Amino acid sequence: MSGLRSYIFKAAVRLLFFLVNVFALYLLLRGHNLPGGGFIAGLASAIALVLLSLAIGLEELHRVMRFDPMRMAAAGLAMAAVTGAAPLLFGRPFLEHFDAHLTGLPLLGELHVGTALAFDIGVFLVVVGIACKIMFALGKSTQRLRALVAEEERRYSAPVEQPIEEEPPIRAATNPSTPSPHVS
Amino acid sequence: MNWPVAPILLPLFTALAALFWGRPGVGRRSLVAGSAAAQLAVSLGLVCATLEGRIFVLGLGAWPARFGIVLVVDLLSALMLALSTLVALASVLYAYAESPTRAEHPLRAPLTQFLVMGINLTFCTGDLFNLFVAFEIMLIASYALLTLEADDWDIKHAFPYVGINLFGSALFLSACGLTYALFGTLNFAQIALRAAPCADDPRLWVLALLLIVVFGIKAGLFPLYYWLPNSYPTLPIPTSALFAGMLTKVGVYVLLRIFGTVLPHELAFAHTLLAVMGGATMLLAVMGAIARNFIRGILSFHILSQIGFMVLAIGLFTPLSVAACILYIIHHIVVKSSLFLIGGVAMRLNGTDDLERMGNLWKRTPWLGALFLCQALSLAGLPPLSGFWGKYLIVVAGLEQAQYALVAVSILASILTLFSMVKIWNGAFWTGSDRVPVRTSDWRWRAMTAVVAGLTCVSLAIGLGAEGVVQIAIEAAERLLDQHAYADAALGFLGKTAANPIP
Amino acid sequence: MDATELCVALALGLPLLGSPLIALAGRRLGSRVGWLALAFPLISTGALLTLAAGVGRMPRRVVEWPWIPTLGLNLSFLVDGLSLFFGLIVSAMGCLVVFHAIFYLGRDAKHAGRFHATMVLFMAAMLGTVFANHLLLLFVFWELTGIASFLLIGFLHEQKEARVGARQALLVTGSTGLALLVGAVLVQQVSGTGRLDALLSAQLPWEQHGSLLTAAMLLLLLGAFGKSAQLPFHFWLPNAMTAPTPVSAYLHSATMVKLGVFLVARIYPLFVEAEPWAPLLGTIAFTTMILGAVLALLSHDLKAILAYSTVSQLGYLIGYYGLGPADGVECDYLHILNHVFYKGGLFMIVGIVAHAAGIRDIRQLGGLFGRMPLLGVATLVAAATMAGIPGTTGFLSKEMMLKEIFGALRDHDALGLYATACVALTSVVKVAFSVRLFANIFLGPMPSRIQRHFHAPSIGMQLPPAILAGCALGLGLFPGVLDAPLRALAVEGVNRPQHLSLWHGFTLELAVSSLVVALGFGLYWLGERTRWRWHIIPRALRFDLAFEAGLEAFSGFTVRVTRVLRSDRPVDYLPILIAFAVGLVGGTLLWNLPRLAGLLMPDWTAVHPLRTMVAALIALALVGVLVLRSWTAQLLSLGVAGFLTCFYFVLYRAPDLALTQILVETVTLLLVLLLLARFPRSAQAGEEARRPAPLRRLFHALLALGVGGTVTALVLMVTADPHPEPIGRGLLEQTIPLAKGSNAVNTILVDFRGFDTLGEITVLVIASLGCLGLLMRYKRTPEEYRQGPLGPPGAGFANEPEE
Amino acid sequence: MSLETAVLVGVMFSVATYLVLQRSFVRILFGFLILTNAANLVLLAMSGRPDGKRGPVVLDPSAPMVDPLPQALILTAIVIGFGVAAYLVFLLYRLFLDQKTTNAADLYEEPESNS
Repeated sequence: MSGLRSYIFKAAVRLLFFLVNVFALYLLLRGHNLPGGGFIAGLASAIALVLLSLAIGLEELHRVMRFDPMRMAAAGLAMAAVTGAAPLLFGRPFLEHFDAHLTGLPLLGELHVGTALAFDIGVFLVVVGIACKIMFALGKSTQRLRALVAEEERRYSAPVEQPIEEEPPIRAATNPSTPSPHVS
Repeated sequence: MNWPVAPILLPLFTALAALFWGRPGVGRRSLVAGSAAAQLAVSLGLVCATLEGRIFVLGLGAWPARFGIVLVVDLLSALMLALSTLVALASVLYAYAESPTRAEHPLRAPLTQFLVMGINLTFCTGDLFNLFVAFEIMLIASYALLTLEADDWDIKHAFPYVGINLFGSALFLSACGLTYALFGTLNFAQIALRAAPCADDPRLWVLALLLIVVFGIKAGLFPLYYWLPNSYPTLPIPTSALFAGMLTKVGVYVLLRIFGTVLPHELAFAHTLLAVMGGATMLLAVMGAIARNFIRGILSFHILSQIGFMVLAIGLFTPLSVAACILYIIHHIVVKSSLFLIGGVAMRLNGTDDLERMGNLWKRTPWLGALFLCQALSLAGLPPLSGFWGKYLIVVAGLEQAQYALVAVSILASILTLFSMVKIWNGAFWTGSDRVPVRTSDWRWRAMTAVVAGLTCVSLAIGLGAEGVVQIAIEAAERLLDQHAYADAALGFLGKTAANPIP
Repeated sequence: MDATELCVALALGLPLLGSPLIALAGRRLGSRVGWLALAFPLISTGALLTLAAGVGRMPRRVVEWPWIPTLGLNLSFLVDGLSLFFGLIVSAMGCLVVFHAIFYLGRDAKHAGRFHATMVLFMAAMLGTVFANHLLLLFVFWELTGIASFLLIGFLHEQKEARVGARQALLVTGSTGLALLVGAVLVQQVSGTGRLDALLSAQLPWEQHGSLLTAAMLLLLLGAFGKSAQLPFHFWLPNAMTAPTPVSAYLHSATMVKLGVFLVARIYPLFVEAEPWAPLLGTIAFTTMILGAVLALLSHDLKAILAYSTVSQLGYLIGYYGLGPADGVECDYLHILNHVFYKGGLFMIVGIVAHAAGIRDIRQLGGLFGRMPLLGVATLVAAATMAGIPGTTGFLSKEMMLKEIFGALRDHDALGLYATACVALTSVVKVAFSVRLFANIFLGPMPSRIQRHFHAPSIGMQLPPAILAGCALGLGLFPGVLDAPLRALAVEGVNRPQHLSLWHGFTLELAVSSLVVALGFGLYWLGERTRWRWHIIPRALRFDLAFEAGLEAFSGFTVRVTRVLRSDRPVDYLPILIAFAVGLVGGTLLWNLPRLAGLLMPDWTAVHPLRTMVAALIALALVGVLVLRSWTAQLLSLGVAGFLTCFYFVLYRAPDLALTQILVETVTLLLVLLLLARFPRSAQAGEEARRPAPLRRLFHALLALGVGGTVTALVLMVTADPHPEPIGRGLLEQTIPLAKGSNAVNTILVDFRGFDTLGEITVLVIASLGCLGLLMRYKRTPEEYRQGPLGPPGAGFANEPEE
Repeated sequence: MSLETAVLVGVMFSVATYLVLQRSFVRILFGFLILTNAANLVLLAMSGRPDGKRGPVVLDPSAPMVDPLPQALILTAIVIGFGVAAYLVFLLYRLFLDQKTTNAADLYEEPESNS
């Protein structure tokens, strides 16, 4: 009974996830001419992911996603920066954009494809990546799960560090106002 | 043509590469160090080129100033770039000497490079809102570094730092808005042209004061400096050297730029305010330094005290005093960073930087002592070390302006600086105690000392070869104050619109 | 490079370069490094003698190399009689002292390299000071001597007294040196040059800048007083005696402390006719003179006696210039030379005695003549010279001194009288402690403690003081020898050489002199009779204790100031900042209200009803955040305000903003919700109970209202009359033709101002990295807290003095 | 001039300032969130009164439109504000875990009595 309901719920969320992402893509592509753009699309997409995580749980989502959203964000930043730096190769100023006008496309009608779009996609990736990363990290950590998986811990922390979800050190736990032991 | 963007892009790409690389290793270390060296090389190249009178202007996206953002690198900017990249290189190398690869925090390298990117962008940008963005890059990177390797004891001192700077950012953003409404533009050069006729408009005065508050927070002026002295000592030593050397000087640089290039020169009351705040800062902060009894605490307060000197020099606002300020900045960045690094070596040797429990260093490590003595006396402004020339010019400018009280305050602050430096020297280097260990067994402290020695050589060169540096500073000051040349250069970039000029 | 340049370069440059070389060689050579060090003063002496031989009655010569021409400062050296005289003293004494120090330090000396390197550095700095031809260059070398002296005083730095003494010397001479700097800058500004040759050959503009010049003179003299240990700075000199005795002999009697005298002589022609010159120098110097002599008599430590007598003699030398006439003083060289002979010698002797006997307290010494006859004779001569017994240079000096003073008695009425009294009294006291110095060390029975400890000093150690004593005696007997060189070295306007002879006939001076000697012996006899019981320096005269107490008190004061400024109370930082910002910006607004009133008048016709309503609702929701008690309710209220803000953006025709705001608001609220869910409910209840005191809340409310009011005024002020040509209009026009997009906001974001966007996404990436960094804690064990590799985190926070 | 926006900005700044001066983490956090929005509204006020104008999407070049630049700046500022807010949330979370408190007064030994 409950299994069926949760199955329906999950299916509905998946459908919603798909729809929101399509909408986000649409927002991203039309951004140059109508309200929208990489940032808005990225946030919409991130919210869709959050919805999905609510439905299937953070652990499960991590299994499904299989990649580190932080890397996606870094890739997005790299994409934006490389898009900007590409004109340097031709001796043009940093961030100069070039474009082409495409007409007669299905669904979208006419489309303006330019390096500005690549830049905007970079923005999109950064926003999706970091919004997901911080939401998931905080969500896991506040639920007393390990915020970072082992591989991420290797990448984002020093070997001598420990996750904060554990009990804090003795000194802080007792009373923050006690002087540190090295003085007494 | 694209050179001004190189000191910003190089750190950005280095940070990204380091992020993708993941774990620290020898390869990643060499990459970051190589990039830091390349940044320094590019900046030195910019200094050489700007010395010949060139001003680099780059409209990003090929847009001229009235549409987009321009980066403008004049002599002062190039100097600041060279200094920031120099200190960043020293900090990187020192960090490598200090800790083995496996103990390095993987995020330190990318965050440091992001910080350098923000700092460099601040020096290059010719646009007020872009300056805000640069500040935010710098600030958020500094927050992240402040809490990166913090333990439960350190972490709480990050909180006031973050809080005060958040408030400052909100004020800065509001100030950007006000500027846009008043002048209809955000470009420095255009603001300069449009603001020139309104020197006696009270709205401009209020804006100038608001900007003093905003940048006074960053620079660390008297009632606004509280975020600094307790937060810097919680940083790891190489990072603290970078912070100590660069972050507050960014504020001073922006004050110089805003009052020298952007706002009209007739704002006498704002200059007086700056001078008075500078005087108060140098005296009260040096008293704070005397009240501290651990090296990093003393040095942190000294940053502020020296900021007082620089801002006093801006406040006097003559070409000579502005040159003195620039000279002082050049000296201070190098000396203060190396003092933090020397403090770090001393801490490593003694196992603490609490002066009550240090000692024996002069006997055991005379080289370190000689380096400290050099830099400490330079900081106190004893001749012929680098700190003296800036101070001398400030005294000359102050006496020329008949600001006897401020000159007296600066002399007093110098004496007190000397006093607190002697305090460190007596406590850490001269005190002889059997109970204080000096751990000279590993090689790391030698490597660390070698990095410091490099910086000390630079500072000695500044002091003994003052002729060249003084000339550069005077030149930089003249160009900074030449608003028309700046505006002509910045607005002369036409980019995409060159072919079909738009009325 | 001609001969003069070569000589100056050899004399000054070689030791400067040689100093680090000695330090480096010290590790290899050990104690033998002293012989290497000796080469430098020898070369300097040779070079200077060569110069002096050629000087004749030649006017001053300037030798110059460029250094910082932009500041008008070159390595410019003035070679004249005065600089040569002082330079020769410095370099010749340098030879003797370094020679002495080689034996004094002994074979197994540690850190001999450092010692000799600093000595040679000091000598170079001294030579630089006396030859400097620019006030600023003089200051540079002047402070360098201070640094070298700091290091030398603190050579035995493991003793606390050495550290304290070194700090005192550095602080006193360093800070008075800064006064000298300001004085130099003033002179430079008033007269347009800081070059001494130019200054000396022109007139200072007293008419236009009288007060500035007087101030400059006072500041310069302040520097001289500090260096030469004049009242009230006299206290640092005795405490500097913790240095090894060669250092004391060189720095603190023969050379460095004479820099003040040198400076006074240097600027004598410039300022002698100034109104306060004579009274100022006369009063302070002669008071120092008598005070120093009395303190010397009251001291028991051998070096303290000598130190105070040095203070006294320096007082005399400076006061002498104070009373001089406009065309120069007589015999100043003689006095200086005389002092170098006996005081330098006596310091070395004292060092040898302390070395040999292991005691420096004069009350416990005695009977050493039999063991050290050569030294005894040298001491006898030196003490006789100090006392002014005929046959020594001391006698000549005293005769001349008295003659001059009687002259002064005629010229300056009250001051002359005071000076005469001081000189007479001082001479009596000086005889007394000179006798005591010789008699109580060398005569009488030898205490058993010394007999046990005694070990004979090497002959090399005794040679330099013997040479100095020999000079004092020889030149005292045949003073005519001095005539020619002193005449050759005389500088016009500073000193007028006098023919010197042993016998002047029965004059008033001779009578007074005899009386002085008799009274001095009487005073000594009195002291012996009372066993020197009354010889304690009164607390009121212990300026050094007062100085240390003052430093201590000042440190305490700084702690209090720092606390009063709330530097260590993070919760107060923001209120202070906001109060300052509001006071500054809001205050200026109020101040200029009359001029701004027109701009601030609200335009009621422009109020839009729908916007006003939404604004009111937002304000209401925000007030809800303020007054609601539960976190959830506050969060809801905040959310409502946020979403209403989106609507407000819509009303402002900003669709992109509204979309962004609604999404950002959602994500932010989710984050906050996650955080709040983790905070314990108990904390929420607890917070209500511990709200700040009502007064503080009122203060915060006032600050808040101030910020709000100021911002409102600012916005009204600038929007009332915005700039007619904002660049936004151009962007709107060009978004389609140039950026090929109709959404101007988006074209600005990705194209026109794409760099801002690049920066903004960089901020996002950095922020999330910062967040990740916060999720891992650097954890130290308690053991590491105690002695971690990098020391305790936040060390010093817990070390506040109150605990 | 837009009076209602100016007053609203003032109210937002006041409320935000009062909140950030409090000791409770939650209130401080809310204060900074409001502060960011308030600064954005200052920028918005600079685009002038929108009455009778259209949004900055150029469909009909002859129609009067609002100034797009402040809006673009606000967008940038919102994003930056979001990043900083996220960092602040994490910082408060970490402070709470380390110091076991949600009150800034507990972080620093504060002799409340003599203030």
